[in-house]
Amino acid sequence: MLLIPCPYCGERPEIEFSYGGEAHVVRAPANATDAEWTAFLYQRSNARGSYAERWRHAHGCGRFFNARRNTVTDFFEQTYKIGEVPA
Amino acid sequence: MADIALAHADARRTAPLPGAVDRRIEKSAPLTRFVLRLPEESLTAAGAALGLDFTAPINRAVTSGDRTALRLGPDEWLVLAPATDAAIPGGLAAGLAGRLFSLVDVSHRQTGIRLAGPHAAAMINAVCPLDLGLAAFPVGMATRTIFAKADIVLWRTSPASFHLEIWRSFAPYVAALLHEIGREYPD
Amino acid sequence: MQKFSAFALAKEALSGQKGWDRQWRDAAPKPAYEAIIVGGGGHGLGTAYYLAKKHGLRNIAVLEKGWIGGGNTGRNTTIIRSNYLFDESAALYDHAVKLWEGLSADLNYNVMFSQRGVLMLSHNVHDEQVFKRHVHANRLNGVDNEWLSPEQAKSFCPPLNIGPGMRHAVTGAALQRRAGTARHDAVAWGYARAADALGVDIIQNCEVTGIDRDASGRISGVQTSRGAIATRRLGIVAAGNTSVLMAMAGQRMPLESYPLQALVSEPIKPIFPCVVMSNTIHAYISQSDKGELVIGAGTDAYISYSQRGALHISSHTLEAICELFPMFRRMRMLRNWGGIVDVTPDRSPIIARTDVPGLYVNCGWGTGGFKATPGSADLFAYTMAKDEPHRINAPFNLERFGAGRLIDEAAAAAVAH
Amino acid sequence: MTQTYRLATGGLIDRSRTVPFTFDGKAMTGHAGDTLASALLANGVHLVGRSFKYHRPRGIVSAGAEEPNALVGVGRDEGHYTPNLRATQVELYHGLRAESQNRMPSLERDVGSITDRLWRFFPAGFYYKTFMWPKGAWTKFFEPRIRAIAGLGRSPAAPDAARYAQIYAHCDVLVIGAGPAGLSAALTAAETGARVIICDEQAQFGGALLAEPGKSAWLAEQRARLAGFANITMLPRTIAFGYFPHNMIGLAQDLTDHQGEASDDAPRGRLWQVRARQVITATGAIERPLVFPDNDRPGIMLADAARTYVERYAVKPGNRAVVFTAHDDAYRAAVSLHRAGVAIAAIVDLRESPAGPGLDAARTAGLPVRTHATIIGTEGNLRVAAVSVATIGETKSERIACDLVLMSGGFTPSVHLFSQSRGKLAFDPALDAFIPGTPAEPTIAAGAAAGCQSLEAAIASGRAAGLSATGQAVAAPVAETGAAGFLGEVPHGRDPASVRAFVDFQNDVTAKDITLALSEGFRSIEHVKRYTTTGMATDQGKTSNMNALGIVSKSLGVAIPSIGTTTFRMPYTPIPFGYFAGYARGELVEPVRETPIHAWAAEHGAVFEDVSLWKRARYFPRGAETMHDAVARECAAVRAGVGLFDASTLGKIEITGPDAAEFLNRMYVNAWTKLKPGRLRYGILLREDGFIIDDGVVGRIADDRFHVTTTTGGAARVLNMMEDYLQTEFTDLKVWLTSTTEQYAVIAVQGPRARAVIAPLVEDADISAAAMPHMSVVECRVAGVPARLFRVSFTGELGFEINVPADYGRAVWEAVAQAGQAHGIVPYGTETMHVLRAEKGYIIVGQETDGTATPDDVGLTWAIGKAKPDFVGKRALARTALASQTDRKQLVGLLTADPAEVLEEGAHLVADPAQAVPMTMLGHVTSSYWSAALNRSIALAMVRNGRARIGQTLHVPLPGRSVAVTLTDPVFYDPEGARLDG
Repeated sequence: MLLIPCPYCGERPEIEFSYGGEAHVVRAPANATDAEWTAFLYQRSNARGSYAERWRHAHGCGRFFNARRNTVTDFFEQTYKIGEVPA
Repeated sequence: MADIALAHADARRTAPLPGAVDRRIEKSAPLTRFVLRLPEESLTAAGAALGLDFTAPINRAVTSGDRTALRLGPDEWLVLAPATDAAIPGGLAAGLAGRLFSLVDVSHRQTGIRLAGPHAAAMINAVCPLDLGLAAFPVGMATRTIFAKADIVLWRTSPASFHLEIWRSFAPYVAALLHEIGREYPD
Repeated sequence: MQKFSAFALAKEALSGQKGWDRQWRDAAPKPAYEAIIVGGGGHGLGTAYYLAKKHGLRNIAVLEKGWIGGGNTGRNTTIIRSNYLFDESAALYDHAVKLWEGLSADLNYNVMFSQRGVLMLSHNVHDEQVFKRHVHANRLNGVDNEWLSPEQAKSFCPPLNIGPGMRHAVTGAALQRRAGTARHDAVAWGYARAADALGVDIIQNCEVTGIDRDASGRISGVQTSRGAIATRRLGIVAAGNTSVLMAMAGQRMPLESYPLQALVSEPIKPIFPCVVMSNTIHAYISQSDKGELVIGAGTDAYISYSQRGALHISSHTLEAICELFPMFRRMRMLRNWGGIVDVTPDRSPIIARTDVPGLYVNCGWGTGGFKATPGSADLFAYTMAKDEPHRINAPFNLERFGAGRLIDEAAAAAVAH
Repeated sequence: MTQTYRLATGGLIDRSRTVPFTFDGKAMTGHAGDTLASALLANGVHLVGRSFKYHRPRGIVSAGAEEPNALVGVGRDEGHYTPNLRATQVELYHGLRAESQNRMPSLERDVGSITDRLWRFFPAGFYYKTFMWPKGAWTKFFEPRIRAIAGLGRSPAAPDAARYAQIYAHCDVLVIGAGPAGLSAALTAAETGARVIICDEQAQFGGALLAEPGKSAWLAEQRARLAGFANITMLPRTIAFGYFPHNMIGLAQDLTDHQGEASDDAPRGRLWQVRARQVITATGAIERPLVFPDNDRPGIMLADAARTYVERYAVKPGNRAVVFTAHDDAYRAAVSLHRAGVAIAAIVDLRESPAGPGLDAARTAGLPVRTHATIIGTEGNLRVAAVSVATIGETKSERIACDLVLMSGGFTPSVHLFSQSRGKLAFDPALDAFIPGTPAEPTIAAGAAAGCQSLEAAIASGRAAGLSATGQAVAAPVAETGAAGFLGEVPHGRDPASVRAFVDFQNDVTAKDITLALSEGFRSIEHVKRYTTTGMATDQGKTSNMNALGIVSKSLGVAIPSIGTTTFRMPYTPIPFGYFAGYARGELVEPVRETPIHAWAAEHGAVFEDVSLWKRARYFPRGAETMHDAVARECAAVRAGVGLFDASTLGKIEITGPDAAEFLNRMYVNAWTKLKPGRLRYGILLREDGFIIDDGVVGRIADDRFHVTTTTGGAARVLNMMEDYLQTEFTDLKVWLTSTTEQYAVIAVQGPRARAVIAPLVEDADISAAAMPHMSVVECRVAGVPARLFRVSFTGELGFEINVPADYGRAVWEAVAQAGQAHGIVPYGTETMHVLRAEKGYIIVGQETDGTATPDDVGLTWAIGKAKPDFVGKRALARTALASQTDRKQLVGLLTADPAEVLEEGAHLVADPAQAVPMTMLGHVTSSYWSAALNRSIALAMVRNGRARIGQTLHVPLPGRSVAVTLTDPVFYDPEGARLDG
């Protein structure tokens, strides 16, 4: 069970959180091409190493936030609020 | 006829939890409950309207008289008051006229459970992953968290007592599980 | 290839077991190959075998960054079945089951395919509706699958608890009798040995670090930890690491890689005659030939290449196992391990050509790739050899997502109301 | 039997307490403080089990968790039976019953040992090379026979009677192992006031010191100091079995197993999940066996284990011993046994010129030492009887009679947990061992686990670990180099093909098996392990892995660090499933969610069904009614009069804020801006890929307040999806979401008499048809309770849904039921609800749709707000490929040729039922019922291009027959909707 630093509540156990997939995937606009739309919907970098992802402290403060985590070691590099620019 | 129905209903509101015979586990009296959402600019006015300090940090309880507000999120409070307190919606509406806020009555959504005794923290920690040491979880701390497979609000009211707020259909499960856990802990 | 048989064993018993050949050569990379397969699991080794055997390619290499069979091939719970709902899936997995049935003889390697039957438990009305839909579709597709009452299920699997007091009662089960298990390591080794005998180079400890393309954009070779190797036909069969490899060719994939864990108990005398699965409460269990209870758990919530799963995930599965089989509550967990599964948006695999000429990909098997191993390998070999998909794997292309033609078995079972 | 081999004095056993037990039915006694192994040895029993493959007789090898051989089944009855327990770890208790395993009919005479006589036919991996012919024979013939021989113990035959506890804990420092290093570490850390947890697998703290009578005073002092710290939690009988990310450690604490007949009221054990700021692994080291021909006979044991039996348990493990060693520590054992009265026939040392205090002491005691010598074979069937000793390199050997052989190949630090934590191991050539290197987590190794072999060094390293774990300076690193020992097969000069020198005792893997695997091309250590099964037994290679590595290293000529180790995996020792399942059993597995009206329904005979976590009333049978009869009656009652339905499980979300309507515009396919307060609309929610995920009725309570309903199973998913868009995508909107699912009980009153029933109960609202049309909502009082009253219908009849605060739900329900008596009101369940809505062609998300259906597929295009610039899923629906598909499955109705035939849900449709398998399927039946209103069967189906096929006949092939069906419009009943107004 990971220990996840919620930007609002501090370090909390993983089972309080739900996972939100890759972060900073920009929703394609309504006039996007089919290819752009498909890329937005389905394609993910799925990086091995540092990965930007979204979590929600669902059983805590309820907030979505972003994180950078190393997907090989599972250690968090940083977490930051939605709208904030990562350090 | 309507009044008869209401009288029956009020009797049920104060009925004990099913299956809970452990005196450490007690259903709280009926409460008025609101989910209150306040943007930053409404904090002071809301505080003045309800007599509660909404600038206190996240995951803390603030109490004034019979009213308590648990800050569960950066802009979210669970306001608890006696069932007889009918002044909250009106008070807020008056005090926050023209300002943004959201108030939703959840009085019946939840069941309150009080757990008290020297082993209260250990009993909760049986299935709740938070650090409930007094340093990490002091008196007055309140947060949503996980209790086995239920989402609960956990509020420490004294070193050896907690108030739990649970969605009503999960409350029998939480009570039964607390009872099962408590079997090995002396009163 | 040296023939394995009871006679050969007897002969070696009398001569001190000194006459056994190496099962495959420890090949060093050559400068160039007609085709290169990246990934030395069952799917990759099988692809090389069928490319050589059925399509006449002779100059093939399988590149494996570690040791063959060390990825999901050697980490799964070896369930084999084909009672899938959709025509496309049923055709794919039943193609595999038919190959499984002859695989030991084909490879001259006992892969221990054991058609013990797979029971899939139903726990509510919605499960029953979904499973009966499967049974009907399977019958019309020629795939065996039958509906059992709880009592019939218990008679097929005596340890099963169908009594009162369960949180999730057993309301029935779907049974595929031709389904079962196989010995995972033997699949990798059997394919390796048979492919090696056909001249395939199996190159271990050879990690691909780059993919080369010529001016036209076509695949021209790979960079590896053991040097550059040229090829114009490259098949990626690397399960959890597919996204990483495809990124080397500039391809973003509709994949996410999750930890999946499994565990075994200490070995006991035969007690469990089949495979039992419950998708609703996340339990997958069988007993190995060695006697261990083999139990599959769920995936973790987050992407990870760490090859380990969280304790609460396996605990959740053991809760379900202990409810379904209360006498196993005192059985002890002996070993727990994790793999990396690559999951597509519709949880169905991709066996396809890509936009890059000469680049082919076989991935997205999620938690259920082992069962498809021979079928997947056969169809991927066909696709690489002909530069076009076989009829069976044609629907499992990369374009289906954009086209909205998902093959979404999981969504078909989605719970609502 | 009497305790013939019990020493008169010494040890930590309590001679005043005699403990009776049985082994294979034979009555014996031991003393409090014994393990089953020490008690058996006290009774002269060495033969305790049979090995996995060859069924070889086996004895006790060790005195701890590493035991490969002495596996027994223990339990007073089937409800308390556990197979495969290590006798070395089972604390003796009054009345303990143990049985040996893997033998038939008895331990002494086992028919399975035929495999031992035929061992030449069963080399490593033999099963891969045969049993392939004829086809099918594997499953039917060979496999059942192999399975019967394999396995060790037997499964318990009855459900477990025990209860299990769990706990989450946090600490500053977790010390794993309470030997000299662990004790020092814990005390040092505790002095700073840090929260310390110290655990040890044994009943008593002390570790190796428990077998050191000379150190008992020091140990007692340390234990007393521990007890003085309130900030130390002491956990004896607690195994640290797993190291999880972010310094979470899994501990398994035995609470009552050692008490024997303890009440099942007390938990059997507790799973601890400890989050520690710092972990100190003081887990000790494990002695290695030596690999020599026939090294597996009962009576051949580890030297330090023999010494432990003498010093801690006061048991003489034999009368005449030969000691075989490559490490100085075995000399200590020899001296100890010698003092206890065991004749030391010889000390055979592999080393050419050993030296050390142990050797000096042995020589002083006059024990015969042969250096540069080896054991080339042993004799004895059920117990070792003699060994043959030869000088290395020479063939001439000397036969030495004995009933006990001690062996020591040196020590392997227990790096399991450190390695599980993903720390990097470093190979120490001076120790011939892997020791902890670079850590990945905040973890420190101390004592023998870090390679310290002397007591002084262990204590010092424990103290240093305690300092550093609490952020204090460590004066000087602990420097000590122990001795290596021996790895691999010892030199014996015999034909390797004709001898068996066991590496993995339990799995019967010999040195020869490993070299066979190498010669067959299995070069990776993982391949060697899997092909030979070395290290895969229940001891997970604790005594065998390093020797296997040594053999591979020598055979391939590759240094051990270049080969690496196999992966260490949790658990360190086997842990019962029950620990992980914990409190979750029966009803506590998952919450059972019940509505405020549940008890009423139960009292009125409802049959319930599970829908997600909820219990929902499915139907209300009267007397002996079947479900079919009850549902037909309930349906008829609703159509003709009025019915009462509990819809409380529907998800509800209160959406508030000035931008609430705009938020709904962006989330749902429908247009919301023009919906007036007091009106309802049916909403459809898509995923971003354009497929339906949920639906429900949405009411506008005020300009800035909506009451949204969702499906029962979708409530949490929809709220999370909305929060996601609100917080991360539509951050410009001033909107708040609150779940109100459980705030309201929802009482549906449906049928032509619905208004007549509720009218007398309603205050503060005009519910006449004119004032309150279909699809409207009003806030009022019902039965005196504040309510949101919806006029809405999922039945096609005039209908209301009364939303009241949940605590009043049952009272209002009863008031409605009472008011409805005069109108013949009938409670109905989900099954009737399904039939009624199917008669109207209303879909159920998850039944008609399956996650791949668009609104158009189910005939709901009309609901889409065409003018909206965007909504979730809009762009996906416009995808060229999706829009151009002409063979999508569409919702249609089905009527069977025989009106009495009710199709099975899930049945498939084809054009030609006579076609060959695999058939071309055109669709499937999603819902199928007997319609009382139409007096015939009806069904809904999703059929390829179905709307264009309406009027056509298709076929539903069933086993042995086929049913012809006509495709129709999906609305079977009252297509004009006239009945909605009652």
